[in-house]
Amino acid sequence: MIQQHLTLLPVVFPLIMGALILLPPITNSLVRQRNVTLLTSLVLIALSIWMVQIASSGSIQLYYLGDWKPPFGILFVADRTSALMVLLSSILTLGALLYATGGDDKTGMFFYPLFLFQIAGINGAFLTGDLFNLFVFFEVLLIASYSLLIHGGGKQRTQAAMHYVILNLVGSAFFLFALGILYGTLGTLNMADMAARIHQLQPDEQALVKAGGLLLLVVFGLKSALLPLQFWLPRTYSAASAPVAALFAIMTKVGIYSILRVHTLVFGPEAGDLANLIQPWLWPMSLLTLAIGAIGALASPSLRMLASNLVIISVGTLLLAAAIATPQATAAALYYLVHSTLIAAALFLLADVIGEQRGKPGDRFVSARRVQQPVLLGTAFFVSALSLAGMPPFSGFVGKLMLLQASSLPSIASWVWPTLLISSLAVIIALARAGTSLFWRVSGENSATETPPLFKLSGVWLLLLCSPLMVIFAGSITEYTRLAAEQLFNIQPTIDLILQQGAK
Amino acid sequence: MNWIELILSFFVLLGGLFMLIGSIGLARLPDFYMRLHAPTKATTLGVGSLLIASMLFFSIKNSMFSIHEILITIFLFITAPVSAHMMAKAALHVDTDTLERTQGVEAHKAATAGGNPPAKADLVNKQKGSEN
Amino acid sequence: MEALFAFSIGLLTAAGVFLSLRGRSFPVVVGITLLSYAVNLFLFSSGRLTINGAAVLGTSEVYADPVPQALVLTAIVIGFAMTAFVLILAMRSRADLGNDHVDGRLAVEPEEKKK
Amino acid sequence: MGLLWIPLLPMLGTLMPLLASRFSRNSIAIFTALLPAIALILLFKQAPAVFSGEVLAVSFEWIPLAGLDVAFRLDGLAWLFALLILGIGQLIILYARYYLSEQDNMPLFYSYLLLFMTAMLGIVLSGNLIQLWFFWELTSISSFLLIGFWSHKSEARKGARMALTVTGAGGLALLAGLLLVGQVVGSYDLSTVLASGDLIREHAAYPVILVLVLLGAFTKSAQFPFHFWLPHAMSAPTPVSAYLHSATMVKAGIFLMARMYPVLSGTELWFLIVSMTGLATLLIGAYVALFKHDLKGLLAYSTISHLGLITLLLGMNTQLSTVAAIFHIINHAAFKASLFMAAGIIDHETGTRDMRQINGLWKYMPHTATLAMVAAASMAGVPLLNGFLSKEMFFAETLQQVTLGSLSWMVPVFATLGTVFSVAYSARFIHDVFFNGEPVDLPKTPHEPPRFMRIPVEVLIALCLLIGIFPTFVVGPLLAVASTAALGGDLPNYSLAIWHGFNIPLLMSFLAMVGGLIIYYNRKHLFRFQAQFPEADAKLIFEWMMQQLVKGCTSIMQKLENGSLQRYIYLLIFLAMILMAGPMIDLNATEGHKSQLPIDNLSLIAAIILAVATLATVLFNRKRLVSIISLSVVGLIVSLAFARFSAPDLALTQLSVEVVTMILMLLALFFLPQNTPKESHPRRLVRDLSLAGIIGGVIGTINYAMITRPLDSISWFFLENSKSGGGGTNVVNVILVDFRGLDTLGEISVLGIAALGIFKLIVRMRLYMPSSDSTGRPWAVGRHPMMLSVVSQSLLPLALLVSAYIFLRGHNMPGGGFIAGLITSVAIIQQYIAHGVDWIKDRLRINYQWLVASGILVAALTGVGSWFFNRPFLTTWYDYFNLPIIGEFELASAMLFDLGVYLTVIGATLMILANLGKLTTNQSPAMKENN
Amino acid sequence: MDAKPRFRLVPMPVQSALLFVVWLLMNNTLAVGHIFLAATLAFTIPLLVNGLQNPQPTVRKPLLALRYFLLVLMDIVIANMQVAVLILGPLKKMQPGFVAVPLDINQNLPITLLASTVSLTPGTVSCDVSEDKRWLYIHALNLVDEQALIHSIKTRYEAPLKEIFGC
Amino acid sequence: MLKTALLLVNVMIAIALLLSLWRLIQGPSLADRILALDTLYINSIALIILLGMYMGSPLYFEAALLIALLGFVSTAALCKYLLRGDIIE
Ligand code: NA
Ligand code: NA
Repeated sequence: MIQQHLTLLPVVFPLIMGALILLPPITNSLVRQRNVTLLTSLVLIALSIWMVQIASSGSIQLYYLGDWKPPFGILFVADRTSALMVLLSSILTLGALLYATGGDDKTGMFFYPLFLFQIAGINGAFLTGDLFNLFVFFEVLLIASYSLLIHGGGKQRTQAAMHYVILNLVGSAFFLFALGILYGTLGTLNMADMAARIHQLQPDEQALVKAGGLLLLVVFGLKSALLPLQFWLPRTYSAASAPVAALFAIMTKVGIYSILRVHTLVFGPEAGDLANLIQPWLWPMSLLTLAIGAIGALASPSLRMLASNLVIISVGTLLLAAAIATPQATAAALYYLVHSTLIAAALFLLADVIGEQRGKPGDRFVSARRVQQPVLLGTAFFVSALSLAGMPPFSGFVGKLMLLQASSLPSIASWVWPTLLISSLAVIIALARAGTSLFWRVSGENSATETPPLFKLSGVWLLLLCSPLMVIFAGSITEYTRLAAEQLFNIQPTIDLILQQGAK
Repeated sequence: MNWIELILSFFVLLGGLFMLIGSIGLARLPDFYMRLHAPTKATTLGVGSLLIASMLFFSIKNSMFSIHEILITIFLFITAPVSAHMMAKAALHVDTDTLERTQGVEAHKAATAGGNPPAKADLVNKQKGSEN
Repeated sequence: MEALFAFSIGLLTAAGVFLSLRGRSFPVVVGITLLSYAVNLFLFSSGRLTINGAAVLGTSEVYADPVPQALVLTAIVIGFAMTAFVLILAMRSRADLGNDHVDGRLAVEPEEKKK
Repeated sequence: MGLLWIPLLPMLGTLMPLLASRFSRNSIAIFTALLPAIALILLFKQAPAVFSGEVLAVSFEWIPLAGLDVAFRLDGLAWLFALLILGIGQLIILYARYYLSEQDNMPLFYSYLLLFMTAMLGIVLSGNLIQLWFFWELTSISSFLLIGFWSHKSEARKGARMALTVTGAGGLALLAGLLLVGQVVGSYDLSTVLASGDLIREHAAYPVILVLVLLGAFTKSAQFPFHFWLPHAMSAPTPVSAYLHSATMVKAGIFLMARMYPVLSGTELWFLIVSMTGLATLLIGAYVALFKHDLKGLLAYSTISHLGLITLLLGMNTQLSTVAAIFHIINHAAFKASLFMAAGIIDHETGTRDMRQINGLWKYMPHTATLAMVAAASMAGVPLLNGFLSKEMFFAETLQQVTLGSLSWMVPVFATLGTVFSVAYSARFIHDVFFNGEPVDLPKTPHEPPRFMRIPVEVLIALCLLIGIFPTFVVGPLLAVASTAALGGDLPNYSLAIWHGFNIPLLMSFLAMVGGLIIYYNRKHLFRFQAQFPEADAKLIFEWMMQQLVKGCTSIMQKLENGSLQRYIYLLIFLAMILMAGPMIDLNATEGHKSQLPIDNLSLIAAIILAVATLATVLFNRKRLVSIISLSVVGLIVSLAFARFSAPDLALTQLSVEVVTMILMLLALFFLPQNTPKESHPRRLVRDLSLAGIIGGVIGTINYAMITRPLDSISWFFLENSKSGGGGTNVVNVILVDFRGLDTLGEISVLGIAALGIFKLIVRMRLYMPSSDSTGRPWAVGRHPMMLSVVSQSLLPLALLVSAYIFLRGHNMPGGGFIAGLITSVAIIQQYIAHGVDWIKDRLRINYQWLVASGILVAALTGVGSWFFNRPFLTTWYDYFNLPIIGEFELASAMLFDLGVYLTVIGATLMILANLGKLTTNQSPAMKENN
Repeated sequence: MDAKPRFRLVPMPVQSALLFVVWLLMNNTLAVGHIFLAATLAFTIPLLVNGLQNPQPTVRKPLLALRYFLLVLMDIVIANMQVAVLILGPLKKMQPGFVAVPLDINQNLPITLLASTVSLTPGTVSCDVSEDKRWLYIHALNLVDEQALIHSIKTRYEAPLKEIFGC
Repeated sequence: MLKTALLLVNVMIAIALLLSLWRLIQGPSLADRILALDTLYINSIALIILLGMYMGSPLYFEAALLIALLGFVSTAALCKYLLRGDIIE
């Protein structure tokens, strides 16, 4: 029975567990909440590994909500890409949760249920094949993220939340405008059906659909922090409490995933007159995003801020791949996406530990007392820094390498390569500065306060461990992402599968 | 059939008329307390008439007794006075301007003072004064 | 009628956007509320305008498109939740930061006293 | 397989010192040396095959998609370098054992050192270009760690950062270059690439490839103008300098040029770039070295100069010059490593490296002095020492080249000039340190170092002598096989004899020797001359540049990211409008062909009211309460519009949401300023108004264009199947609870989560609670107007009845769980308004949190229920039943789902509103201590 | 008043009856199923909301109450006519004024009913009730004779109410 | 005839709505605006009933009922706001 509903479980299971945690007897004790949530997250990992395993055979799992066939009912689609994204979110969740057990869960209410709800929303966004349902899951993950952002309280969080929430409200408004336009012209909500119907439009209707598709770019661009919509990110991410910031590392990726999904399936290379609708825009914007991320990284006064700007750089990189819009680039992007999400999350967590151990200066790049666990934290920082800078031997270089290879056409390379490489250099400089300031520029010894509990750091290590593992198994992982990207671009079989099933 | 339509039309027009009069009063009367009278009264009858019309209309149309519109009337009759009361109270509190020739200054003052009982003497004087 | 409808949506959008560009939290929230009216009407009208055709079976011959209606219903509820959140957040922001600016200022209003 | 173990053993070796860290210092050193020693033995075991001209290779697939294999390849060139790396590595391990003090973290140092060794071996043994780059970057990283090993020193930190920045940048260029090579050749396999020289040289991308690869090589090998990082890397412990900055890492760039020699060299471009860079480096390094007072500084510039020399040789495009380059690589490694070690001993024993303090050490440490002097003599090119031989070959080659045409004479002249300075600084090293009177203010009294610390130096000096005297015997075969590999083919004829007779190179050597000594003798004038120029400290400049970079970036970010939400929203909308421009232009006719509805007067009036109320909301936006009232009018008209256009469910929903929103706004407004001060600049108003106007126009136009065109949608399916498939006649409701039930589940989750989030916001909120209204009037005294209380409580049962009515009919008629829930909530909120929190709290004991949770749970579990009938989530079930007396009625799982919606709505709404209300009371919500 | 009410199976019989009727009204039906449903709701809703009710005096004389109801209904119709004329007529003639009406009844429900009646009927709106519940402040649209107005309110409405609730 | 009456009333209510709106905009006091809003609610009830009759559809009754119920709540809340600022205390 479980396998039959496997596609659905990453969404409904955390939702139900989140609700259960709000009820007695679990809600009465934080320890119980912790245990139940950790257990949930372990189950989620198991489920998503299973999903990936099934997806890796190349079969696309369809799940008809309410037993209504597409294009009428809501449809969940688990192909290689979405299964991978779900696995990513599950691993990330476990890392962030382990860290949260170290005390961040106590600084405000409802931490665990909100966390699970957000996961439900994120997974829903990854799995759904219905555009309006995507909107709903966006809202689920957003409202949960608003609530998590303010977790722990404090001026900075409130102010950051104010910006983040209002911008996203405007973004949601655009999403609905876009949905209105698309339904009002295509007459359907299922994305595969949209892709099928897009060929039957009159010229003027095409113009309208174009408007809808471009509005969607704005919406997804806002979520993914595409320039000029990236301004909210550094403040927001660096204000959030560490496990929340770690979880947020995947939020931008939801936007990118949506671009990859929607703008490949509906407005992709096979959309006739509307083919590759967003690519002309994506080119300059992603390059500029990379540039602004690099500038921000160099300007960052603290590790959290730096990590936030690294997220922007990863966004720029990924959207660059989306702009190239070839299976090869997308394969690279998917690998890079997984890597950058996990490591950025680890860096947010690490920044928090480092900040705690350095006393008042926190994670700012100024002289402070020595951290208590210089070797442990230093190594962790080193691993994450090298990964994010795209330096061997950790995971970043594989993604960067593949992306460079994917963009090697002279016309593209002359733009992409310098931007990518120079931003890499900026990251190296920024991270070298960060590392030397945080670990080497010490004044005085650490007055021995209690060392963080084992569990807390295990979250960091879990995430960091993924980096070498992703290098060692890079062969099979990249093979998976290659096939995933091909599946993503080879839309006709998907459309046929979905709509034929519906016709039955 | 025609007389039914006549009755219907009558109630519809009556309702509309009172609705209009209420709003005219709202727009036209010179101070808040006077305006307060217009809609709260006229609308009860206005809506009432329309509801009667509606009841008749649907009862005949569907050849079935349809009187659930009465419910709206009940609600309105219960709530309209309280709304008026609350609005008056609020107006008194914020000391909304009254027409200059408004009588009963003492009562007004007393009410404005947060609904405290008026000084006995004042009212006694007042009553005397009015007797004169 | 369609032109009137579209005009109204345009006006609501413009008003909403204008208010959401103000510098204080409350007008911004009001602006977003206006914008969400526009959005809901827009989404609603994607099923076209129909008079006297509520999608309740057996009540008329031609039915309005029920799908956008269902979508708008969801959107209204979500919009309500979001408005509520941002409103209370504005309150919290005032409490935490001492003012209701949204442009990153941190000055405390002198005339307000804390309780 | 032995080949694979050569890099693998040092890699495993990185763990050894860490594992042995509990044992004595000797044990740690031995453990460290163990695995590299085995690797060295393995290397020698491969020697016969390599020397017979075989190319050994081993490879596995790793990341096929990126063309990255694990591929090792051992030919003569690689063998030579591996020998240097492993051999000198052993000596360095021994040396470091004595060099490092008790305070230093020796295991960590050794671990870093072996990591570096692994990386170097990886470079030289790579059989795949990407893998080569992989290890290339690894050397940058490990050298960063080694240079910064004494991290408490600011020098070390900055030096490490500088080295990383420069070599890191070069590494990135190299990557690009190698990728291009792979692109051109179609493979990253080294053997394949080496066989494709012509293909590459003739390709249009050749200049780009060349420049990129050379950027990598030059930065690594400290070639002008990237040489500045090397002297600052001298803040590393001396073993590091001896290893990285003489024998290995800086040679990686040279190795790369030698490795790629068969495919990149032979063009004029190669000659121009490589030899000219080499020449410049040679001269500058040699000149500057003379003026360095720091012992290691002198050696560092000398290294730069010699690297320049090798580069120059490689650039000359002749086979012989390449052989000379390889030869000098060997020789330089030997004498420079020993010199660094000697310098380290001196530093170690005297406590300083300043040659102005260090004098006359001959007296104190004659043994070391002898060794150092031999090495320095070799560096100067004194006959019978190895340095002399390769220098002679160098001079000979400079005379051969003609590419510069009529200016070709400059090469030998400048080469000689460089050597003059080389002799001068060597002389200075010898004279200034070991003679030149007595030491000045030394922190320690110097004496000979421990016995074993000298051994590495002795080994290397012995090598210098042996090569110098018996070149053919000692180094001949190795040079031959390495040169063959570097040239990628046949070896030219050359002689390794010490004596070639009187010829021009010998004359040049003689001139250099004499000139060098003359310059050293007259150094005072030269020093004075040099002192006129302000010393440009590369580190200061670099740091300044970095600071400017950071400052520049910071100011850019501050300008762009000014924390103003208005700007961000503006950008968001602006971007949307820019994107809309294209589609708007594409849209030929705004009006479509669908027949339109006529305008009736009521709709017109409603539209007018909507417009006026909207404008009022905007115009009165500074009087906030009025703004709220106008806003409710807008909401009311929107509801009426829904009713008018056949959407009764929407009308009901909008109405109920409207009221709750208004109450919420009032609750919030109490804690906010009542009015907005006027602060927008007129220009800003114009700007905002134009943007708002444009977006309004665009959205309106799109809407008009859309709704005046016919639509072919999927809605027929729902109308057809609502009754038969979903069991309800209200199609909208059936869509909500059945066809698209998941949306609804998501929607109530959003509501529930919002309630939780709002509760989080409310908890522990510090309040500004006004004691009077905005005009300064104190609040009314009576809290709960009596009439309101009485009427509200009588309305409650009625309101509940109405909500039950709305709930039950939802499936077939307008209504449903959501609206019913809101009505119930409003009725309860009305009780709060009328009676106050204290009154309610004793009478209504509902935990709103549980209500929210159970609502979501009921809805979700209803969905799960269908699993037991082997149906997907949220598959609904309904049936008609017949009971006596009561008659036929319908039961549907959708009602249970709707119940979940109902409960969530009540829970969420009350959790928000009631708790917000409680803020001002002594029931204010507090965070539960729940652990 | 704050004493916790003792549990009763049918705590609010009058409301229960009202709910029963209203349900059938709303559904426009007398079907058995609905009667059953109405009974269920009329039984459960009072149980649910009983806690949220302040005790109120009960109607002692139902017949009198009905009479009062009809009287008010008639007055409303008349009031509306009068007010309509006033509103449409010349404004200058109007003599608005505030009046304080001394109260004899002192319980919440009767006072509320009186105030509501006053508001619904000729040209008067009840504005406020004094804190000690001894005065009802009224605004009259056209105050010709204050004492007559007070008198008419007290006799026409207050007295019957006092009798109905027996206080 | 009924059609004519309905049309006529249509116009009347339209005017009523406009007049109420005018008062809402005009004020001058907050109480006036609240009163105008309350009147608009009542007018809307009439409008909806009229619409129901005009279309011959009973689907709009609940909307009218709801306005009656909710209009009261919002008026009461607004007045409470003027009186106490704090509407739930
Ligand atoms: Na000296
Ligand atoms: Na309150």
